[in-house]
Amino acid sequence: MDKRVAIIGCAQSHHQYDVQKTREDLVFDVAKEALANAGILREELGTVVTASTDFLDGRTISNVFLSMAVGAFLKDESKVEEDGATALQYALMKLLAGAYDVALVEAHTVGWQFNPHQVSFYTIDPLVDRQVGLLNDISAAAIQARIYMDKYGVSQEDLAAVAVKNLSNAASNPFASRRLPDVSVSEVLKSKLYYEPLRELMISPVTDGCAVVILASEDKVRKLGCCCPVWIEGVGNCQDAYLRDRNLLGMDSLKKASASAFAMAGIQDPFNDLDVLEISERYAHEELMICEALGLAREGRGKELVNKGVTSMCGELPVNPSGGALGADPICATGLVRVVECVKQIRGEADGHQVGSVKRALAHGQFGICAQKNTVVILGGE
Amino acid sequence: MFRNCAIIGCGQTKHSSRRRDVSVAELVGQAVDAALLDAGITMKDVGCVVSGNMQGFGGVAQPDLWIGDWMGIPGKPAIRIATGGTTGGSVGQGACYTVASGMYDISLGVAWEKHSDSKEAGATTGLMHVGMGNLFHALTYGLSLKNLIATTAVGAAAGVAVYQARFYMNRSGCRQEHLDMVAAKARRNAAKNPYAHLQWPNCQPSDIAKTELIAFPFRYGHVCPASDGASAIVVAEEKTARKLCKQPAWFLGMGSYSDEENQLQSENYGGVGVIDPSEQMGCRVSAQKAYAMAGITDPQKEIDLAEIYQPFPSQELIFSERLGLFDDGTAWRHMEKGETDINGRMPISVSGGVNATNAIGSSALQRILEAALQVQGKAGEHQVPKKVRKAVAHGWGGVTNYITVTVLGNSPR
Amino acid sequence: MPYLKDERPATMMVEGDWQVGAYRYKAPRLLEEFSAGMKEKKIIGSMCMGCGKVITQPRNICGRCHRRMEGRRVLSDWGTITCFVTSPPVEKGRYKIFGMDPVDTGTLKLGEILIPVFVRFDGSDSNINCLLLNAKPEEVFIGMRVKAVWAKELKGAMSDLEGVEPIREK
Amino acid sequence: MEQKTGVIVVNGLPIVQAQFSWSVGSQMQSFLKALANKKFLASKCPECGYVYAPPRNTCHRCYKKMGEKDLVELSGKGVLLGWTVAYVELDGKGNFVDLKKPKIIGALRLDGANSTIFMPLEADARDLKAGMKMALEWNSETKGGWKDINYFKPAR
Repeated sequence: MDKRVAIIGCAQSHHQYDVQKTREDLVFDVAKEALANAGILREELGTVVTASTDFLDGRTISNVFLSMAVGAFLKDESKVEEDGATALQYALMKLLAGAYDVALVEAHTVGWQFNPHQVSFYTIDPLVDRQVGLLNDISAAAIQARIYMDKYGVSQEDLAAVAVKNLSNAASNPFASRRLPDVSVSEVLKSKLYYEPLRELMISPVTDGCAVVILASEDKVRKLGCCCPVWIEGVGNCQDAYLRDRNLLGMDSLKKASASAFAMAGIQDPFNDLDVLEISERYAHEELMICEALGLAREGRGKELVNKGVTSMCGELPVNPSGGALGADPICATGLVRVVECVKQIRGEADGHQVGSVKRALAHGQFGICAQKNTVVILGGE
Repeated sequence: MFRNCAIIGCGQTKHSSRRRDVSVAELVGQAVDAALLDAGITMKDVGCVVSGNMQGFGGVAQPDLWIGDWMGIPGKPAIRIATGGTTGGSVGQGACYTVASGMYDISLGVAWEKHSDSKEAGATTGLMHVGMGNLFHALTYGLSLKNLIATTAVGAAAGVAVYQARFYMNRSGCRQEHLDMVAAKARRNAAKNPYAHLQWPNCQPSDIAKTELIAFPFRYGHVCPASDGASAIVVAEEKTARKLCKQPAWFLGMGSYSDEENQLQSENYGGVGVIDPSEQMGCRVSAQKAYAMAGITDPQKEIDLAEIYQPFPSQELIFSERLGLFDDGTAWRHMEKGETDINGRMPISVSGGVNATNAIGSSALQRILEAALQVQGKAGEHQVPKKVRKAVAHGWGGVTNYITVTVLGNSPR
Repeated sequence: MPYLKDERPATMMVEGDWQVGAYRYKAPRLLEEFSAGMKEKKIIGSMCMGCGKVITQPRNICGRCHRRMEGRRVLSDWGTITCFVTSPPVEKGRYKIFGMDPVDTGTLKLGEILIPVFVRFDGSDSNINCLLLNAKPEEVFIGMRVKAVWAKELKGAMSDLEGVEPIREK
Repeated sequence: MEQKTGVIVVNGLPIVQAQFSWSVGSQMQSFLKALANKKFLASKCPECGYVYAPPRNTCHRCYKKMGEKDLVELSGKGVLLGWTVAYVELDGKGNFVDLKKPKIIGALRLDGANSTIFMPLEADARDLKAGMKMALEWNSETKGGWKDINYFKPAR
């Protein structure tokens, strides 16, 4: 990248199910907080990119009544129906193109309104799988988990260990929704069985939440005199084929997305070059698969990262110190929440779940059944 | 902007009210194929795909996840953009931004709508769903049924546009007969565009005037259809564009500003601070931004052609003023003189526009596409006789508060 | 021009639905305030303490100032017509809502002409959409002064404001 | 004037629902009609040889078009890739309902095809193994639609 873009402010809501706020207030409060965090006024904004979907929000053109709340009155505004991390990429492209110099990225989902798993049923092929009527994101993920476990000899306990790590991490993150400090493997394995082998605590909780990130181009960062900008060093995005024609065993699209992000950021050895990872693992087994796809472990050996404590809060390479998506999963916002958490880690502001000094962090967002679409963002400090 | 980029290929499908011969995925595939063929590239050359439609109309959430295979997405970066009526405009601009940012060299922008997938005429539930939450809310507080009909049903398909037209007519002096003229022009132009939906060769204003009145000033002859169709564009950066295409249509400027809700309602049935929905401040600001980017100081002289998003004839008049093509309140006088005809001084919507073909998600992309065809001189029968140096494409949507303005030209900035 | 003449005969269809009615929403208590005000024949608007705009029905956020609209104002029930539309005489089957015909339910009378108007009540910066009552279509004009018509029995609901009627000199 | 805080919950009207009827296109139509004759069709990409079951008109790998001539018939036997036992199911209105009798959903690769299909299985979950041979069980009456396929069961 010839030009550089930094994150100058961010904020997130306290994610929880059935939050006692309207959708408008939820977004307004977080947007206001992010602007304050960046130390700028709404008037400085050039462009606004929001992320939400019509089916999740229960409104056609879901952003239309939120333009005022997010601060887009007479501003360039558009909505991507994607994960927040992809929205961040779109805003980044607008800044790199030189059309604007400050961008606000907002992502939200109110899971309380309508079961997002039902919405995932509406995303599948209406001519085939919707007619058969069996698939939704959990059942598809369960089949994927089964294939993965069979191939590499991963046990239920290994999946439970991932849930234990993330849920107990979430306990020290005040923004997370499912916070279980002393949860044990046996408790996870005793929780309600949805689609075998996935149990309630291995599935991300349905959450209402919102996240906002403010980006600025390098010149503007200097002009505004921002004290602690976090630079976007690389992004990558890739979408896979539809479920029926995909290799369910590996995350091919994530491999491609991370390869382009690593190339952009000049990362050769992700294990040593990165200090912390925040990934969107909707299901426990996905964390293992994502870690493998990112090149942190060889294929099928992801469980060792967890079992040996490498990715624990005080391990060599912490993954999801905030609890990840298992801690709170406001669908569209999840990827952007990961970005916010990375920014907090780099700034050293992650109260309670700071992992020491962080120079470079990776945030990952996913969308679609079995992580069909993946976005990887590499962030770095000054 | 950082680097120049241009449209090097355009593809669209035949639009009609029921494309039952294909599934929505195949429909999209047809437009994509046509665009690739036009650009003379294969799917392997495409770096990034930007797509969009209105998902509530087709009943499939996030259709790009499924239809992606027909757009050549697997293994590529993809972004889905959806902003209501402006979806197509945002997709076109998004495709441009992906290339202009320097991240990708060739991008594909795809937008579509297949209204006939919905069992209701014009996908009513999907459309009403914009304010469904508000409606449920107001009904619990005793919104009377009579008032509900007054606010929603009298306008029927016309919705707020009928009020908007009334405001415009009141402040400009435009009369109902002028709306007939605009609608007749759109049908006539559409007859020359093989892809258009409502084609009516030699349609005269008197023909439109014979159709039944919906609510004054709108007649059935004024209203846009609900079409099935898809369109796609290929955007490339400067070097590639010059290599692949004799006359690319260069992106000169873009703006997409959002105004306060114009339709009397904000979230949860609140009011809005816009008295006159024909004011369209967002369009003024978008045009300003786009013209500034394109280095246009006097749009009245420098713009050669406009493609305006006009589901209703009044909107062609309103937005041509807001785009700075005519002075305030005078658009209908210029139209009356035939200046906006296909061989006029300022041809507007020579493809027939949205008034003749409305596949909502794709409509605004079609405006960009048609403007590009005119700039490239490839429009065929509806090519304007004069040379098109700079053309402006407009998109309109949301609750009449979202605007996209794109300026295309025959030479880069 | 590929795919122009490539239309083939219609193919069969498969069906599905989307349970739009199963969604639920959260709303602020503004409309509750508004309809409660109706019981006392008060039209309530919210005021932005930043720019002073008064908007009715009350809304939560002023986009211009990006702040909450914390003020409340009671508006006059006199106002001005800013826009109107006249419908053709009501026919059966013309205005169907959720599959119900308002003529059958007695909400509308056959042959009735509806005149929905935008009214800007004095003291507000926004329009309210309601029906113009007790007036002939040919006498309506933009800028006409009107006053609210209240229901005989006030229930504290939005239907208490039945519409507006022209102010006539006695 | 007293300002009220907090939020109220607005429920939708259950009678309101959107209904859709999707055109299937010619390839899919051939497939559905062939089900009536207990035939399972697929389409083979003339370029790369990838076989899609059910058939479709565009290859996702090489973007070649497929037509009537590229349709091939499959045996209805296949290999089990993975499965899950469903203890709950969605009721269409967003609620998970506990199933009295758990269902098995299988991911299968039909012999001769490259794509995966997701179908109901009838078997004892304890007997299932990845790589197992499975066979299609037709409904007693086939009318040319998705309902013609009853389930898959372990092949003998």
